[in-house]
Amino acid sequence: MAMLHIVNKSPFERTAFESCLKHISVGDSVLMIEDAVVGAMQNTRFSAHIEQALQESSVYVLSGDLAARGLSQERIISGVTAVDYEGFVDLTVECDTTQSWL
Amino acid sequence: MAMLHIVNKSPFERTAFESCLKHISVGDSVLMIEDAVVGAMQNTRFSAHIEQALQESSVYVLSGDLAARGLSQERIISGVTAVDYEGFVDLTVECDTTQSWL
Amino acid sequence: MSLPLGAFWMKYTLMINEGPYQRQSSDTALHFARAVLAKGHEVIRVFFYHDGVNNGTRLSVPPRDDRQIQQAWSDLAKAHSLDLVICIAAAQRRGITDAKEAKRQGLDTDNLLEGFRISGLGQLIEGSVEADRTLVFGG
Amino acid sequence: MSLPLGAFWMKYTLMINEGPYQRQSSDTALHFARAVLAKGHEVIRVFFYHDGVNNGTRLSVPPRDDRQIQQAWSDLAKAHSLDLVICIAAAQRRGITDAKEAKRQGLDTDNLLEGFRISGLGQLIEGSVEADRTLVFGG
Amino acid sequence: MAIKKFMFVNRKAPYGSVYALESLEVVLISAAFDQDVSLAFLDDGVYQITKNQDTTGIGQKNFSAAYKALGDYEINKLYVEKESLEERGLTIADLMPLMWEDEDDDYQEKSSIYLVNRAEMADIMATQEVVISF
Amino acid sequence: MAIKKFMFVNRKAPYGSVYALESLEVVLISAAFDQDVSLAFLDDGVYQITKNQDTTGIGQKNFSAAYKALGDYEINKLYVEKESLEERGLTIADLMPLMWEDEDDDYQEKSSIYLVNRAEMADIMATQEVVISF
Repeated sequence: MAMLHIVNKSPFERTAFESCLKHISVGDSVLMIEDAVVGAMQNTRFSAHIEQALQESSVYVLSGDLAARGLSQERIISGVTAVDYEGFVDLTVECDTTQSWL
Repeated sequence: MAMLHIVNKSPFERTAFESCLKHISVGDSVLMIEDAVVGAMQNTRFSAHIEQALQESSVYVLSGDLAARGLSQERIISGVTAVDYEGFVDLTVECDTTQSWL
Repeated sequence: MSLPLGAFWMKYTLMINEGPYQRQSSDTALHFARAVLAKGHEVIRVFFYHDGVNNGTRLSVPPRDDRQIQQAWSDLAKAHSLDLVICIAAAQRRGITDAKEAKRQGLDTDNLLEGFRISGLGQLIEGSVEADRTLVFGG
Repeated sequence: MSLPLGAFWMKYTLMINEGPYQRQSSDTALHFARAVLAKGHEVIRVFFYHDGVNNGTRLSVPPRDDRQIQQAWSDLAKAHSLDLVICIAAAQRRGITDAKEAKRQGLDTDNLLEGFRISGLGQLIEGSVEADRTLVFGG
Repeated sequence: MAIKKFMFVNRKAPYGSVYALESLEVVLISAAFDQDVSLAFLDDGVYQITKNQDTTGIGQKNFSAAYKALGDYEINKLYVEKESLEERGLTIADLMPLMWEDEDDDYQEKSSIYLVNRAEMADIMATQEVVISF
Repeated sequence: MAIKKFMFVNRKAPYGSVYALESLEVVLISAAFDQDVSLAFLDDGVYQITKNQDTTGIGQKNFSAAYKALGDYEINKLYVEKESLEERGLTIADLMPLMWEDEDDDYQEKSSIYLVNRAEMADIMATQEVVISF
């Protein structure tokens, strides 16, 4: 059973993202959408948390939300994969369940 | 010019409260309302921040919101003053301006 | 209800950025407004912006044992001649409309509650200039 | 638009907890629903809870150069026979009502948009039991 | 109707937003559908089940007593996260006692609350089929 | 009408909520009232004025160009907090250049953006008469 954890809150504004990362199981996936995409960037106060999560899980970011906030895919953390809405749907198919961290 | 800083977000859920405390000037006042009242309690992950703020500013908590969440005034940080809505109004009279940290 | 010695009458403008029930902002603003009035101060304007415009619907029917937030604003406005202003741009996006606006937009009905009026953002700036204190209640 | 080899058709129930415009949840859910349908999966129910019920008003008139969120849901429902359910308890608090409910409550008008229906929370549980995937979009 | 493992995840304080109340309403409805229901209380969600809630000062309805009814509907798996309590200066003694009667064990009263650590909470989440969060 | 020192405080990212857009609308209106207007961008508010925003993927209107119009309305005090940028891995080079023409100085183009540290931001806040935050 793999779970897709969906985060939509900025890790700089809320603790939801950090709480999510403390509750993922090995093999789970994490997808950043909406304001959470700012967490995908390199060299931030939060990036070490993502780098650690990448060791035992897959991490994705919704490309449209990233672009909207003026953030370039070239500057996301190595290992984080950008997906579009169809990729988002595929992730929900591949994982058995989803949990939104609101 | 003294400012009343009004915080309505839990310091465990959002960073707004911490950001507020980093932007207060000597002699300002801070009032916790709504979900922010949980920040008034002793022995939490956040209480050291309040204790530090008390050194140069006054800190208040809205009593009705505290009671609603099952929190006793006996367990709030020493130096934090509980006020009701009329006390809230008095604070806005005593301070020259207000800023809400949403 | 008279002011304590040394205090003086204050004029307040309040801004409310969240709808009723979802977040506590509107409740808190109501309690605050009542306390302001009880102390003899004046509320010169309440400006409803963002989802705050949803406080102005007359179509809500909350459970009887719950508070009636929209009606409470309307009642307070009536009792104290408050000026409750709904931001027109925010209201248009969210589906709050008075009879005049509904007609202008070709809508088949309206839903604004008595005691509220629809106007522009200038009312917020003007209210803040005229008031001694401006407070923001938001989510 | 056919499914890749090895994939299979999925049934989705979506839950939306925020109103249009204020937060992005409803936008994201719309894009997600369209992508689900484009890939040939099925959306068996969209359940609007909390402020999400505000997606079901027909009285919104957003600026022409902005997106029309409420209408977009209605259009998507029409094109794909989606079942858009508004939670009755949440709707009552917030002032969203259909003609039948309005009559029952003694309201002078209604504001539900075509393509939505009002029902109870059981629809969410039932939808989640029947679906292969349940997703929550919230604020 | 199929029976699924439902988890309702509560992460927000009550009264500041409507999520706690409307979550409880969904949970109560779910009982009527005979599903396998668990509740998680973590982060600020632990404030939802504190003792002695008194809402007279804010004019909202105190709905905390309704959690006590969950046991009667056979909803008796309430997982509370230890770390969340500790960070907030709370202990299990600050929470309402929430009980259920085990009819297979001579109607003995048992606690519905399971205090779990973060790793255990993650494990419980991982076994769910539907996760509804507020 | 009296002239007051207004500060509009922007602390949230754009598009995830409507606050950035509706704040900008208030700011533009305030220009018509000849007030002494400042804007603060701190915390996630700094994302409101990043370069190269492209909203085609999310279907929302890209309103970032409207910040460039502020200078034409004599709104030219935009305070951006240094620490907020740094924590987010951003520098001033990631922000749009926002300019105004100084008619008292031969219409020279000058930057409206003032990069300030946290202590300076607190000092600027302390001098305001009306603070409207989103």
